Amino acid sequence: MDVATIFGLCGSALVGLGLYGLITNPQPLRKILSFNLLGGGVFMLFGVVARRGAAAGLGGDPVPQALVITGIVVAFSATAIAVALLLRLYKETGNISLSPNDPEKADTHQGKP
Amino acid sequence: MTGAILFAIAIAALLLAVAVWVVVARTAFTATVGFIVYGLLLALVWVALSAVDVALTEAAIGSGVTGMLLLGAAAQLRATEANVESTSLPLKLSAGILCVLVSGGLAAVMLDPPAVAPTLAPEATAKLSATGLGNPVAGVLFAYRALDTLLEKVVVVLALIGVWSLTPDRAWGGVPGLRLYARPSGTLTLLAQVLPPVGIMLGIYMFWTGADNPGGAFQGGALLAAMWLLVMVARLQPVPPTSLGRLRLLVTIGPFIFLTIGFAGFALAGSFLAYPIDYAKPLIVVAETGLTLSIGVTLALLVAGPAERSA
Amino acid sequence: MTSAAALSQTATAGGYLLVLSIALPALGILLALALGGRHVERVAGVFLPAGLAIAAAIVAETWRGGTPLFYAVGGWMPPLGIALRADGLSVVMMTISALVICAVGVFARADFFTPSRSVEARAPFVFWILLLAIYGALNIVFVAGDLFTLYVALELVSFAAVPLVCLDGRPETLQAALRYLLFALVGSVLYLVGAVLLYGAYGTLDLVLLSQQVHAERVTFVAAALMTVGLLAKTALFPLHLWLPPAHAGAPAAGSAVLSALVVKASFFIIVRLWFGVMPGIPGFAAAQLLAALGAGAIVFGSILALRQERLKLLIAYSTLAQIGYLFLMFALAFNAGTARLDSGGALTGGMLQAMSHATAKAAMFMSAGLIYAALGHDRVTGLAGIGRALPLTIVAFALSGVALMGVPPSGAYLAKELLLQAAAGTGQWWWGVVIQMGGVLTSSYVLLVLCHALMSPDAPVTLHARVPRIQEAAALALAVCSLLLALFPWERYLPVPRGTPPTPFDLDALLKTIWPILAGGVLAILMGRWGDRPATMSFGSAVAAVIAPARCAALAFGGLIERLDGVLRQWTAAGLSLLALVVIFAAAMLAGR
Amino acid sequence: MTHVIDTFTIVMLCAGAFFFLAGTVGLLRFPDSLTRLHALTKVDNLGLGFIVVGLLPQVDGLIGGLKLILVWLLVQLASAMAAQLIARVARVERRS
Repeated sequence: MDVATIFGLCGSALVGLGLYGLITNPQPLRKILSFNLLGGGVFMLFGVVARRGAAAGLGGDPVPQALVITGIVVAFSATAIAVALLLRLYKETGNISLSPNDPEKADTHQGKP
Repeated sequence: MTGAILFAIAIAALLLAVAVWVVVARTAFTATVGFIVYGLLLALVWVALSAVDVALTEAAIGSGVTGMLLLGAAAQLRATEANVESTSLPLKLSAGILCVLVSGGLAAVMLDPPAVAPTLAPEATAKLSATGLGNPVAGVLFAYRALDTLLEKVVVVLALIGVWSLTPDRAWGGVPGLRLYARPSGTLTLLAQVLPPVGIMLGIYMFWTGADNPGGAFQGGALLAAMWLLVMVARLQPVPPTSLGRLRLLVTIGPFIFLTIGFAGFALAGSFLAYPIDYAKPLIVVAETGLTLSIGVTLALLVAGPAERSA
Repeated sequence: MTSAAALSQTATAGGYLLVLSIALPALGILLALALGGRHVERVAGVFLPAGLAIAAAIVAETWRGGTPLFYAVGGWMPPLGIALRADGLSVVMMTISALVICAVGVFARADFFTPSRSVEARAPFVFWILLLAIYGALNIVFVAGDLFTLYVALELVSFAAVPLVCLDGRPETLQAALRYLLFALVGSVLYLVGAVLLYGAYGTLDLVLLSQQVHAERVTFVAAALMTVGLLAKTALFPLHLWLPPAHAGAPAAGSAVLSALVVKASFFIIVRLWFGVMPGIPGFAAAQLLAALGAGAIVFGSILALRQERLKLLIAYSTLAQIGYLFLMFALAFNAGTARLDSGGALTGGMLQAMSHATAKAAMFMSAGLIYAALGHDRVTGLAGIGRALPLTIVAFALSGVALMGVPPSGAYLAKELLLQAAAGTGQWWWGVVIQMGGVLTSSYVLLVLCHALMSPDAPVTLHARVPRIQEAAALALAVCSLLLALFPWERYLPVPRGTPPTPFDLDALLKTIWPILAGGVLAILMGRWGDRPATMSFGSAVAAVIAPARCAALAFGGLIERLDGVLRQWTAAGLSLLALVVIFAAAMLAGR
Repeated sequence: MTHVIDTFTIVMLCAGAFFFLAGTVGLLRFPDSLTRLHALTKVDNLGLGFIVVGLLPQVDGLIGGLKLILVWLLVQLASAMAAQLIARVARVERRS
C-alpha cells in the first residue's frame, strides 16, 4: 500500500459517490455539486497516474498534471453555464424541477415560433 | 514513509466523509459549504501527490471560484428546497449498487498498476531547455500541448458567451446581476480596500513565478478575479455593462495574443505554436501576461452571471 | 493510419491546412466577440466560407497525395506533443460538416440579423458565435489525434450546442438545455475517466500510438466501456436519449439543423475512431452485438414515436433518434469472426455514408420544418393540409430529404444500405439485414405520413403568417439534393469500398428493392400515424376500412405502449440508471469475450 | 543547536495543533453561530500563530520567512473580516 494507491481507491469511491448524487438527487443544483465531486474524483485518479509516473527527479509525470489543470478549468466553465441556466429557469418559472412535465404540450399551447 | 501513508489515509477518509456529506446534506447551502471544504482537502491531496501546480489551481478555481458561484446560486434557490419530489428507495438502491460496481471496477484497475508505470516525465524534462522554462508543467501547458491550452481558453470564452446568452432580451448588453452587498459596511469596505493591493500583487507573482515554479496564468488569473469581484461586491467599483468595448477586449486579448504567437510560429519557427529557440521564454511570458489578465476578467464575469438590468 | 515516413517528420505537405481548420474558427470567435454588434454577422460571413474553402483544399490535397495529412503542433511529436491527422474518414466528415454549416449559415441570415435600430441584439450575436464555435469544435473532433484534445473538443461542442437549444429563452427550452448539459457532462466525464485509465496503462494519449500498444487486459476493457457509454450518452443512442427530443425540437430551426445533423455526429465519430482505429481488437463479438442491438432498439423506438408525434419538429427529432440507431448497426457488421477484430471495410463505409446522408437530409428537413412553422404559426402534423400548395419549394425540399433518408437511389442512404446489407450477408448475420430493411420501412412510414398531410387539400384556404424567403428554401433544397446525390461521389478514394460491387443505382432490381419498403411504410403510416379528424381510410371505401380498423386499433395500442415506455426512459433517474447499467454490461461483455 | 531548534518547532507545532483541536471542538459543541464563530476565529488564529512561529526557524532565507508571516497576516485579516460579516448576518437573523 502506497500513497498513490490510497488516493486511487479514494478517487474511485468519489467517482461512484458523484455518480450516485447526480442520478438520485432531484435538485439540479445538487446535481451540479455532484458533478463537481465526480470531477474531483476523476482528476484525483489522473493525479495518481501522474504520481506513479514520478521519474527524472520530478515528483510526478507533468503531462497528466497539466491536463488536470485544464480539466479543472473546463469543469468550472461547465458549472458556470449550468448555474446560469438553472437561475434563469428559476427566474422564468419559479420552479427548478428537471422532470419533463410534457414540454411538448406546453409548447403547442404557447404556439410561439 | 509510514507517516506519509497515515496522513494519506486520514485525508482520504476525511475527504470521503465530506463527499458523503455533500451528497446527503439536507439543504443545498450546507452541501455547498461542504463542497468548498472538499475542494480545500482536495488541494491537500494534490500536495501529497506532489502536484503543487494542481493544488494551487484546485484551491483557487476548483474550490474558490466554483464555491463562490455555487454559494450564490444556493442562496438564490433557497426557496425551492422544499417542493422537489424525492427519488424512491428502490431507485436509490439500484443506483447505489450500480455506482458501487463502477467504483469497484475502477478500484480493481487502480490496485493493479502496470509493473513499470509509463511516464513522459523524462522526455518532458529532457526537452524543457528548448522552451526556456523551468517548470515542466508550464512546459506541457505552453509548449508541448499548447494547442490544448489554447482550446481551453476558447472554452472559457465560449462559456462566457453561453452565460451571456441567458440574458433576457431587454437587458442585453446591460449590467450583470452580481449580488452586491446591500448596505455598504465598514468591514467589507475596509477588506475591499486592504486586500486587493496584496491580492493583485500575489496574482502577478503567481503568474510570473509560474514559468519556473508552481503557479501560472490560471492561478494568478483566479486571484485577480477574486479581487475584482470583492471590489465590485463592496460597491467600491461599479459592475461594468457587458456591452462595454474595453471589457470585451480584455476578455479576448489573452487568447488573441496566444493565437497570434501561434500563427507567428509558422514564420518564425516553422510550425504553429512553436517558438524560436532564443525567444521561447519571452514569448511565453508575453502570452501568459495576456492570458492572466483575460482569465481574471472572464472568470469574474462568469461568476457575475448574465446581465439583468439594462445599462 | 499513418505511415512510418509520416511518423518521422513533423508535418506532411498540406498539414498546415489542419491547423487552419481549427485556428481560424477560434480567431473568428475572438474577433466576433471583440468587435460585437453588426460585425458579428460579417465575421461569420467571412470565416464560414473560409472554412468551406479549407475543407475543399484538404479534399484536393488528399486527392492528389492519396495519403493522410499529418501535423505535429509546435513541432512536438507525440506522445509528448499533439498530432493532427486527417485520413479519409476525417476528410469526408469535415467536408460534409462544412457544407451543412455553410448552408445553415445561408439559411440563418434571414432569421438572425441585427435589427437596423439597435446596436447589438442578443440572438444574432450569440447564434453566429455559437455557429463558428460548433464548426471549429467539429473540425477538432475530426482531426485531433489525441484523447484529451478530443475531450476538450467534445466539451466545446456541448458548450456551443447547449445555448443554441435555449436561444429563444422559453422555459421548456431552458429545461431541455439544462437536462442536455447535465447529461452531456456525465457523458464526457465517463469518457475522461477512460482516457485517464488508458494513459495510466500505456503512457500516451495519442490515438495511433495507443492503437499500437493496447492489448486485451482489464484496464483496457474498463476504459473502453466507460468511454463508449460516455460517448453514447452524448450521441443520445437509445436508451440514453432523454435529452434529445425536447432539445432538438425546441431550438430555432437553424439551430435544430446543426444539432441534429452534426452535433450528435461528433461523439459518434469518436466512438468510430476508438472502435475501428484505436482498439479494433478489444470490444469483441458480444459488445459489438450489444451496440448494434441498442441501435436496433433506437430504430424501432424512434420511428414509432416519430409516427405518433403531434408536432412536426418533434417528429423529426424522434426520426433523428431512429437514424442514430442506424449508425450503430455497422459495429456488429464490421466484426470479423476470424480475427475477432473490427474490419475497416464496407460496413464502416456504409455507416459513415449513412451519417453523412443523415447530416445533409436532416438539416434540410429541420430547415423546411422551420419554414413551415414560420409560415403557419404552428407545426401540428395533422394541420399541414394545403401547405404543399402554399409552400411548394419547402415541401419539395422536405420530400427530397425524406426520399433520400428512405434510401432511394442514388442517395447516400441507398449506398449505405447496400453496403450494410452486403456486410450482413458476408458475415452471415441475417438478423441485422432484417433490422436494416425494417429501418427502411419505418423511415418511409413517417416521411409518407408528413407528405400525405402536406399534400391534402385543406378545408379552408391556408393563410400564411409570414412570407418565406426564397433563399431559405433554396438552402434547404440544396442540402436535400446533396443528400439525394451522395452515392454518385467516388467514395473509394476516401473510404474503404469493397471491390467488385459497383453500385448501380438505376436498374430494375434496385427500383424493386426501393419500392417495397415504401409501400410497406405507407401501410404502417395508415395503421399507426396520426390522422386527426380525417381518417386515412376515408379514401379507400368502407370494405377496406372494415379490414383496416381492427389492425389500426392493435397498432395504436402498441404505439401507446411504446409512448409510455418512452415516458419512463426519459425520466432522469431511469436514464442515469441505464447509463450505469450499460457501463457495467459493456465491461462485462468485453471481459467475457476473452 | 539544531536539536534545540527542532525541539522548539515540535513544541510550537503541538501547541498550534492543540489550539486548532480546541477550536474545532468549540465549532462542533457550542450552541449558536456567535459562540462558534468566537471559537473558530480566536482559537484558530492563535493556533496558526503558533504553527507559523514554530516553522520560522526551519525556513531558509529571509524571503521564505516573510512569506510565512504574510500568510499569517492574510489569514488574520480574512478571518477577522469574515467573522465580522458572518456575525452581522447572524445578529440580523436572530432579531427577525
